[in-house]
Amino acid sequence: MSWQVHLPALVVSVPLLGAFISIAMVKPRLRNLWFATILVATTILAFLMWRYVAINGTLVYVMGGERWNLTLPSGMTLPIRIIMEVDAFGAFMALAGSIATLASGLFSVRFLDRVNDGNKFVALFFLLFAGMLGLEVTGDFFNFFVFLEIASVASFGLIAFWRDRPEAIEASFKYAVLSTFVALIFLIGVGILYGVYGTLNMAAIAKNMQVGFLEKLALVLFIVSLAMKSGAVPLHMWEPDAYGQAPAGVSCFLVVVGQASLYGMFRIAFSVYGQAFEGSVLAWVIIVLGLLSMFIGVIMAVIQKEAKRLMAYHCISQTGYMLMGIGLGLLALSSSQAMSEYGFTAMKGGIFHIINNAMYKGLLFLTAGSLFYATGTTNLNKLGGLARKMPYTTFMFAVAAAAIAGLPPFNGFVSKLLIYESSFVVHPFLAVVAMVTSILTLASFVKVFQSGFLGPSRDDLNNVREVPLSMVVGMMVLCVMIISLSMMPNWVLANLIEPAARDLVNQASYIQAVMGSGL
Amino acid sequence: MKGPRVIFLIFFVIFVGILCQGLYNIHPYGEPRVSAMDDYFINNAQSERAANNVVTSIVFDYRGFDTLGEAAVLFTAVMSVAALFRKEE
Amino acid sequence: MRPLSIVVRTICNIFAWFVAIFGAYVILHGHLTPGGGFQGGAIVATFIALLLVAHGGKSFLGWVKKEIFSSFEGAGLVAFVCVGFLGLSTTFLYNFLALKGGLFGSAVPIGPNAGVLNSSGTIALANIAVGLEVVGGLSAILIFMFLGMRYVSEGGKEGVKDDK
Amino acid sequence: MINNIPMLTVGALFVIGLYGVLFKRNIIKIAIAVSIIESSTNLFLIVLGYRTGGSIPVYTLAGEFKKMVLPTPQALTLTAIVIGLATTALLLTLIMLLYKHYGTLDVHEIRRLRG
Amino acid sequence: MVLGTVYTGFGFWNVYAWVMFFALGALIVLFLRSTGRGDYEKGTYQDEVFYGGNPVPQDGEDLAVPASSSYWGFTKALSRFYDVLVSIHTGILSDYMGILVVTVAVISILILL
Repeated sequence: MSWQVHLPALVVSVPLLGAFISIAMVKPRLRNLWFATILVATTILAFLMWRYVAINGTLVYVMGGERWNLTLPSGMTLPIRIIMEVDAFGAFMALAGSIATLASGLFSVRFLDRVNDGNKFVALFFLLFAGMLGLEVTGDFFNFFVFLEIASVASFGLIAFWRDRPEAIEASFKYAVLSTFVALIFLIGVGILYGVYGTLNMAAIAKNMQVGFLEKLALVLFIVSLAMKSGAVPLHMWEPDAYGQAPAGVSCFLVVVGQASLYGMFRIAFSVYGQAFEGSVLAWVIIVLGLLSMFIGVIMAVIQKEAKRLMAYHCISQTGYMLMGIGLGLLALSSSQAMSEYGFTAMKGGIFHIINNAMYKGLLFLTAGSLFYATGTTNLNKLGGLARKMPYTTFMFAVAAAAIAGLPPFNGFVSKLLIYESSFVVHPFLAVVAMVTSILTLASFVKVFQSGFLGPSRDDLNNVREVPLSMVVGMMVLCVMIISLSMMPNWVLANLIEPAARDLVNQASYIQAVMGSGL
Repeated sequence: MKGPRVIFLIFFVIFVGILCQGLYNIHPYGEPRVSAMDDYFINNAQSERAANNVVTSIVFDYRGFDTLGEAAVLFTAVMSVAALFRKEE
Repeated sequence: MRPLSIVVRTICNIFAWFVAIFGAYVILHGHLTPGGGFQGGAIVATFIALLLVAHGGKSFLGWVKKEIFSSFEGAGLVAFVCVGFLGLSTTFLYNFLALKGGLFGSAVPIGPNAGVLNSSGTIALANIAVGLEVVGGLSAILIFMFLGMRYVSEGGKEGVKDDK
Repeated sequence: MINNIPMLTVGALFVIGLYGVLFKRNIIKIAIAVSIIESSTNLFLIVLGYRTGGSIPVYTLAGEFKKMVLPTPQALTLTAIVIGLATTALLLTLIMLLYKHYGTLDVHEIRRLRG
Repeated sequence: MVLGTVYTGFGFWNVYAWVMFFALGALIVLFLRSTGRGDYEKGTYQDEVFYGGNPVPQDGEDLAVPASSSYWGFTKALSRFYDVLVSIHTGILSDYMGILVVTVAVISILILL
């Protein structure tokens, strides 16, 4: 037994420990060092976990059990302890999320010097990190709820971090009420499943699942609450407010936290309900949510004039691509012919889009943050001619904008291509909406580029200089990731995306990992 | 602003009706359907973990990780309140 | 917050300590009786709240620094996580003390019994750690909200300062 | 029907809370309504685990008992209560700051972010 | 060229083909640039801005098109659609909660029936 079996526990508890200790850091230099250390350590742990899962298959870990893989105690048919279950999809999400977090953390180091209480920012940042990773490794419904709450509460604090700005408090308050309510209906869903099956483990519930009225009701509550947390369209109103008002590093981070909720939704739809759920209503609900998110998100983004608010609307529309891609996979789940025809391709596209979005959307938020750092505003009407003064930021922005718009050499194009071609098989309308969305995305980023970076230089921005080195390094991490994802798409598809898609589809192996190895 | 309120009220009634139907369907009050996991706790908490209080043995041992998370939520709330009421810069 | 009248303060000085002691009892007997770290911690935090209300914030903060509560909280949580890490030779949060003899290691009679204080392993340790954390955390929330009241009432105008 | 009164209480609390969140204008009342929904959820979990005639799941000086109520929902409820406490504290803090900045508690006037 | 090729199930796509395409474009641009006039000098009348014959404003703010004017025609043409869409984002928390409840109800009707 190598120490690596403990990785699912370590990957959550190390950032938690970092958060608890960080309030004792008195000196700013020490605190920054601690911040960077824990971030890098957790990223390495996430990478090791991904590698372990890639080599050894699905990893289960029994919290506090006699053995790490003793999921069923003798004589029991139900697991009794909390079980962490990491398959390739979860490990992939954790890896993508922690890379984006590393970048936003490096970006935020200099930001900490400007505030009075950097320790609290660091603690909240780590807690949000732990919450996000916990969502992605857990295999237990109630534990999922707990991590959802950690992530939510930490993000309320971080969104409102600039408490002297009324808008930040307002955004945080709206998000807080909505997300508390949504977490409560999630808990009601968990309670319903507990009342019916007497257990809280996802795999055990999946094994005994017989879909009736109660299960469907619980499914509705889960889907709606997680769709709201990830910002799908009829429930997206909080997202532009929150992402637009949070500090820039946090906005970059909130993107991956939203994707963690999306992960939970797919996990419940595929691994818990899966083939037990007859008919294609669920898949169509997810696809329609995706379509609405794509189109309305981007169409609202075109008319925004605040850079971060515009990017937040784009975040909604990118969420739509993932919802549609994976919803198409769910549509094809019951027939293997449809799966090989379009379903698997669509899922590959959707999952590839998750990592792409984490990288380029994070980078865009970081460039918006450095615009704010340098000029003090993100209102596009007040910016202009910054390309000469901030060459690195301009370059990064151009790369990220090209990638998000799906211009050919970049990675955004690959995932969008996979989604276009597979959705065209199901119905041409889906592909048309996806393409129109892509075009409007390009249009709105051309607008940002034109009014923010191009044009003659303004008198009131004469003193603007390039942002400090650590911020550039933070952006550079994501930029390098984007370029390498673009330059070797087939390696990425074969090693990162395909195992994740295969494990997500394969409900039997998910159940087997927990329920099969009992004595 | 009269219109949206009425729509919300209608759908509010629908949602609550569905939810109450679900609550009614779960099981009769006082007779849980399945209790294998809970019976395991009740029978084995004393012999496995030497804990007289079964609830505490669940909170801190069998589902200890939840409790860690919950303590972290409280910590998060304290940190958020402290960050929002921090000293003036 | 102004201090309350002398009657309230005197009564509070005498009886608040019983609250604290009862809270400590609930924390320490968490593995035997109903209650535990959270409940006991909340009771002890009531003690702090009583003192804060009766004597007013200014004199209370003259006696105790608010950093003490933060450090209580941090210490409790670090202790809890360390209990988890110490079990790591088996699994995270493994109960490595129960039924081993030694600290909190005695067995208990099966069935209803009078209770053995020295039992249940890390459950008792975690109870104490969480108790510390909750005392610190709830008191810190109270104190920060008290301090925040001043911040809220003195401003009142919007958008005071735009801290970049 | 009479046996299901705890379930009905859950439903009634949920309705009251959700009505408050949707149709009340004072943000403190909205926070209270969120707390009421929280209570209904906690009560729901407790109700799930009740067994008729069961005693509390604590062996210390338990005396004679036939069966115990299910302990897991109680543990879950403990966790959910603390989480609810944390979110309520944070909501109240945000309300204090909102009052400082906007000078009002009416939810219809706190709408600077729109469009 | 196996490296960089992605098979989508319907066709394939290669990233290096695109990179080479862009490199070719860059070469052409460089070639065109090299054929430019040799008597160009910086700092003379040659790089002055031509502003329709009018005097050029000193501050760049007067020259730039503000971001809220971009795509004016587009938003104008779709203004009825946009009015509806913007009016949904009222900024009032109660409305957001109401939309959430409506969504739950609609999805539960769809899935439960």
